[in-house]
Amino acid sequence: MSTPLTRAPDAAPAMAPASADRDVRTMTYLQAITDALREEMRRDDRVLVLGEDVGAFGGAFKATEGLFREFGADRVQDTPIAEAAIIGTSVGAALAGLRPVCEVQFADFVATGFDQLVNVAGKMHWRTGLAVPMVLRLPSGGGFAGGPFHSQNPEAWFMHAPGLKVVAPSTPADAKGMLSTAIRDHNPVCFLEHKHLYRRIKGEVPVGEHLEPFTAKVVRRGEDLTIVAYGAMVHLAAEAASRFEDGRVEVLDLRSLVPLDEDAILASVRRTGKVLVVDEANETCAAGAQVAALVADRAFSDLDGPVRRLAAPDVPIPFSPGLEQAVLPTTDRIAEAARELLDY
Amino acid sequence: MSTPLTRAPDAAPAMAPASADRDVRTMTYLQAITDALREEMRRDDRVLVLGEDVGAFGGAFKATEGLFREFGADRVQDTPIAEAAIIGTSVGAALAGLRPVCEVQFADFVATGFDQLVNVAGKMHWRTGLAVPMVLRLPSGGGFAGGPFHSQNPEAWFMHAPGLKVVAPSTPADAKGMLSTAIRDHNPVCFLEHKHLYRRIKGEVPVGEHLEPFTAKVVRRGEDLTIVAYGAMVHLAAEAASRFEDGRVEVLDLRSLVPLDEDAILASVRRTGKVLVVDEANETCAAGAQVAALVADRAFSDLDGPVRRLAAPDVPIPFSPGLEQAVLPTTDRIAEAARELLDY
Amino acid sequence: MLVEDPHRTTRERPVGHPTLTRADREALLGFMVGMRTFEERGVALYKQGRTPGSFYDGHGQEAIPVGAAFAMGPDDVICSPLIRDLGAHLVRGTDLTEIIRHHLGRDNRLSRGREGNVHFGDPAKGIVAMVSMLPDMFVVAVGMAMAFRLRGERRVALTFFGDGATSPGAWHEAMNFAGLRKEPVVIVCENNGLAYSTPTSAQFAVSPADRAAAYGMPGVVVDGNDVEAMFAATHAARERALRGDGPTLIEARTMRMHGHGSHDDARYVDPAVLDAWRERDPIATYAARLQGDGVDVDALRAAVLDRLDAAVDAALATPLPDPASATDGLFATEEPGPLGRGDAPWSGFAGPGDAGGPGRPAGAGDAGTGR
Amino acid sequence: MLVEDPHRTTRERPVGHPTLTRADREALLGFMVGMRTFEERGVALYKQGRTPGSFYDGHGQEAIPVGAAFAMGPDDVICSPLIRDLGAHLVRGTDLTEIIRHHLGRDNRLSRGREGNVHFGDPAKGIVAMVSMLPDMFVVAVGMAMAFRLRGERRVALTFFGDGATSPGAWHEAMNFAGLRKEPVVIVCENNGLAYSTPTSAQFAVSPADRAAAYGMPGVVVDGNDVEAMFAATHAARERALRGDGPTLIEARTMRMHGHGSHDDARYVDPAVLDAWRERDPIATYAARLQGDGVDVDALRAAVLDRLDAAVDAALATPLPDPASATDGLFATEEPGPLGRGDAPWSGFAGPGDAGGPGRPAGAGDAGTGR
Ligand SMILES: Cc1ncc(C[n+]2csc(CCOP(=O)(O)OP(=O)(O)O)c2C)c(N)n1
Ligand SMILES: Cc1ncc(C[n+]2csc(CCOP(=O)(O)OP(=O)(O)O)c2C)c(N)n1
Ligand SMILES: [Mg+2]
Ligand SMILES: [Mg+2]
Repeated sequence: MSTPLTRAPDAAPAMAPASADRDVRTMTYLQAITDALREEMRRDDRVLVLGEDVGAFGGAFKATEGLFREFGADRVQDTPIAEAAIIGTSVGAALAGLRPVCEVQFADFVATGFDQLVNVAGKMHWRTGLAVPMVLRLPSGGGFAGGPFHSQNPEAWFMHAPGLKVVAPSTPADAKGMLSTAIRDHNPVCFLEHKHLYRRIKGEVPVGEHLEPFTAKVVRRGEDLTIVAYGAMVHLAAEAASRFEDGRVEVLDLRSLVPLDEDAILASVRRTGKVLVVDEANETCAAGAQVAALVADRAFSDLDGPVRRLAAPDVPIPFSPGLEQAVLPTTDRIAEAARELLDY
Repeated sequence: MSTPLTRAPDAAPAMAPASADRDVRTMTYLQAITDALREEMRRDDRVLVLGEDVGAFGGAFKATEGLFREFGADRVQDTPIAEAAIIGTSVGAALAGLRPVCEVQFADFVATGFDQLVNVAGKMHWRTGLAVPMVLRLPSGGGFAGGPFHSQNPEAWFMHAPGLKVVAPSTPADAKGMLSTAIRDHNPVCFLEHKHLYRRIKGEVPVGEHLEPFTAKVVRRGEDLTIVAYGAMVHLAAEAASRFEDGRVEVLDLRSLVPLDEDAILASVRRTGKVLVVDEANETCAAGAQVAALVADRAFSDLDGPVRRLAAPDVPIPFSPGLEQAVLPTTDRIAEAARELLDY
Repeated sequence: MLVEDPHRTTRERPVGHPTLTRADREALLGFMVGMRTFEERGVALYKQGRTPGSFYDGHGQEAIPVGAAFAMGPDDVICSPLIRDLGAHLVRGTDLTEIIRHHLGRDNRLSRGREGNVHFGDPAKGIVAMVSMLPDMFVVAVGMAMAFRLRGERRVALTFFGDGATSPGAWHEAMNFAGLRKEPVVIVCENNGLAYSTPTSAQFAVSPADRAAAYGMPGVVVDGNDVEAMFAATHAARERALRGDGPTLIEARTMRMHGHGSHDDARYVDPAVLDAWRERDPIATYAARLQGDGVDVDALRAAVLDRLDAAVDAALATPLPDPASATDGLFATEEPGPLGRGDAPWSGFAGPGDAGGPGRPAGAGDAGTGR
Repeated sequence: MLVEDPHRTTRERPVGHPTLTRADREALLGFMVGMRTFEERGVALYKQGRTPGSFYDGHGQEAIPVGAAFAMGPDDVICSPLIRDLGAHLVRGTDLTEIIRHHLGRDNRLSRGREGNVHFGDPAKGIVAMVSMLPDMFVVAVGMAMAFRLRGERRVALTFFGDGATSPGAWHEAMNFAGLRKEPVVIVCENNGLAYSTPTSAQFAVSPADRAAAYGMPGVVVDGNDVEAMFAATHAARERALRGDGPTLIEARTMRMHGHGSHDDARYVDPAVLDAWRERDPIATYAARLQGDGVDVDALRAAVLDRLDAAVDAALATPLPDPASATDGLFATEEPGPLGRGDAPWSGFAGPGDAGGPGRPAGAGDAGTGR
């Protein structure tokens, strides 16, 4: 770290999606996140990480493990418990030429820094022309008895706040590639990393620099029905789809919510004629509502059935596992809704 | 005020909607709000008002004018500038048996108290069985060169936070009746009062006790198309509808967003077969997205055309009037979208 | 015993303890032993995989919630005990079996399985459940205290939070409202040196007690490992609040002896520091003292263990909540009733149904007037 | 001249003014006159219905933004001037016509008509535009200062807010981060006695300067109607920050002489209080003093008025922004460039293109190193 926090990288290369001949390593979703942070911090001295316990301790989930040792206390900063200050000082640091990546210990706590996010970070460029390149890492989602305050999926709040990009990868390779892309983006990016995927999901991840665009991706091809999902729900949707004959049910992983890959959604639905939109978040005004509304407007004439949604009902996420499973979408319920739509 | 803040009213009467033989007075939307506060404070000693400058000054918009004089400093409290404390102490006061009505000076500032609202107030009853009877008054909306921080319509954030009721009256009579209902509700109610209606809109308002239920209302009958709107947009929608032949375009005023009167929406759309959903709020994940998604699912087989939406695009609300009008839905744009749908 | 305070401050020290009877002292020890025993079992159940989610304990901090809650009257409210404060629940008399059912995610009256770990309260005992967001319930406590003041009731709200919880903006807003309006709120800051892995040196420049002056309220530093000192300081703060003189911030100095939660081995803590604090264990030191006074500590421990065993058995025999119940009751549909009265053993009030009775020590008349 | 401070506090008073030349003094007066003249015209344009939305002025508070901004070097940033701080924009050299265009909602470089009243900044001059939410930009300023510290730059961030803005939680979080990490931020609190209709007695129990100690930083009370005292205090705070000793909170005591905005007749203010403060008008008193030193104040006023008239004419001749432009540029698509250098007349730096040059007074070498 000879000239800390000052050297910018030479030039951004074109996006290089993972291809067969690239060096890959199998890692968890969580390791992929750490890998992206390490890669980007090595590449660009302006990148710094800050948040509660992210320093020597490595963060509540160990996502920043090893970074303190490699990059030191200036670039891997433990902060007091103060989400508004974490976000707000990151905005300031970004305005002053750094590229902060801040961690909210659990996405649920973002509500305490919400104002800095939506009113300061989100509106800055449109209002003043000043860019705010920063990433807000948000460990989100349920499925492990975290209860009402450690299971939330707040992405729709951000989607309804202009000026924030919002992404939610479902695989280790996407986690790495989209976090790297987020760090190089010139705007505030809300990066929703699903806690329940952290250690459960493993996959091949390109070694070294790896960038993924903020677009949707068909993860399973089908002709009769499209299931639209993102984050942890992609895995359930794929599992549910696999219960049907090959080639019937398509699964579209949105990956990015803002920008929303409207073309990919519409192309898929126009082809299949039916759509099921799955959210882990509470139903009302969720991301899925936006997707459903989009489809009902722009793909109406291609629809062969109602635009179905499956989401958590409008209650907090319960603690007791049986209750929690009663609330979160499950593979069974996705498959059942898919079956109904196919039969429509 | 012999026994201040202790006497509860005798019994809640059945809702008595305004009828022809009731005593009415013409007043502005703003006066109707003050009237409701006064009536409810007279009726129930447990009701108190708190917020910035709401005391002797009567509030930034004069909504609490006269209350300090009549009810004193304990029941009409000026607070420091601290939205989290305004909301959070209201939760506490509600738990302790009072019925706080708190004012956020502009709805835009609710982001600074967002956490207390969504995580403390909203989840309390479901988690603990403790009721939180409180009202959060939110002067919202644009149209008067308020710029990005004095024009927001944050209701979709609340809709996506389980446990909050969310209402948005469009007329003086509804403003009074729904605010009274909100104060008597046993839950946290976000009461969105549109600043641009405050002094522009006048109407007959029942004198004395007046309650309106949290349901939708058809404000204009039609057979060929339903325009769904709420708040200030109802007036533009009605104006746009009046440009078509009588009996063609129906206008449904949602009035309440949580609970959402799904039956009324579906009944209207099933009858007309076409729907245009109007929001003043930013488009993505807005209330209108929820309404559109609902229709696309549950009224699909009755639809004769795409589910159209008109909303503010996803940018902050600009200051300069020409820019602001370019962003907010206008009567012309509503009429144009209605025409297209009718012709579909 | 007050610990040394390195910072300059304006501060009232509690002057003279109110009279504690021998029965009170046994009760204090009993609640501390109860908390520790319960939590040790809780850790075991968690490690056995019987407790879903996570488990947090307050090992070494028992004197704080027990001493503070013990100074309350029945009509006072606690808003809210946090993850180190199980003892406050025990003092207030919340049913042990219900608490264990709650932890295990079984059907229970406190949370119906909707909440876990220490996220529970007992409205019947005047306790409001915490939320995770720190220190949101302090703000709510100030609002409850405001209601008491406005109605002219002789009641206070007691609130708890840690050293780390003084950093969020909500803390400042609550301190400002409380100090400015002289709300009858008793503020207990448990300074255990750590917020998860973060030491206080990375949390703030000035100790919480010293910051109280910035809000026009006294800040008191108390040895958080001395249950009688905690009792006395809280008692004095309560008296002050009831006199209308406003809040007091009590900074209880202690040490977090375990990890942040049972998942955390706390390797980041210097073992020598833990060893030094272990010498000052609040239960061991108090037990030794009471033993010297002739209290049969072993019998007390045995009784606690018996009650715990019975409660755990009953809890384990309880079914999980009905999955169909997960979505009901989002909104309240009925006029809410008042919070109930908590047990206040020191004041002689043993729980609802008990109207006081003989043996009420002097000062118990302060314990609240009800509504 | 320091005003009397009724509160006990640990505080450094600025010791000795840095040398101000006669040209500096003329400049200070000129900027204050400029601010007042501009705002008087602004009120008139608002009342004529030419200014959409609202209009706010800082009548009587001119010494604060002018004195503080004048002490900055070109590479320092201001984040952000608020509604009473037009003078800070003038000192930094933002183009007058652009400012008026902005106020009138005409097309302009600062806000493109997207923002109104004092919600503008000039990135080219090192000024970040405020947001309405108080005091959010203080938090942002602390982050900018952090970046300067981490990179080892000799730069500070200057921030402004009012007495009322010390109540939101964001203030506490910013104070804590700044004090704990010794960020090079200069904190100016404009205590004008009121937050809209709310007097400080209903806002806090302890004055802002006295609360600085709770964050481990000095709090200084300054006569906010004395432009040289403001300059000296800010200069000293900047020196302290550049030495690595961290932030200083400067509480500038003054009075809000007009309504909260031009829509507010401020009937709630005691006229006698206003009368007393009017005697201490920062411009009248300073003008009298400089006049005594031979400065031609009338000529200065006339020059200001000429420039203003020309700027208003140019602004009124500017078209409204193209409605089609309202939605562009939500997201940045290019690598952001650095903020530009602001004018720093006292240091001899007159604006971009000026590399210093002769006449730079002693101490100007501190004015920053650029990036
Ligand atoms: C607003 C908020 N941010 C982050 C967290 C995550 N969190 C839970 S406990 C904790 C540490 C709390 O430290 P302290 O207040 O000292 O209490 P202790 O655990 O030491 O008792 C943190 C950071 C939280 N609960 N609330
Ligand atoms: C978080 C927040 N809440 C409410 C407001 C509304 N508001 C605008 S200015 C103001 C008063 C500010 O008083 P003060 O900070 O003393 O500044 P002054 O107007 O006296 O310069 C208020 C309450 C706001 N801007 N931000
Ligand atoms: Mg702690
Ligand atoms: Mg002020």
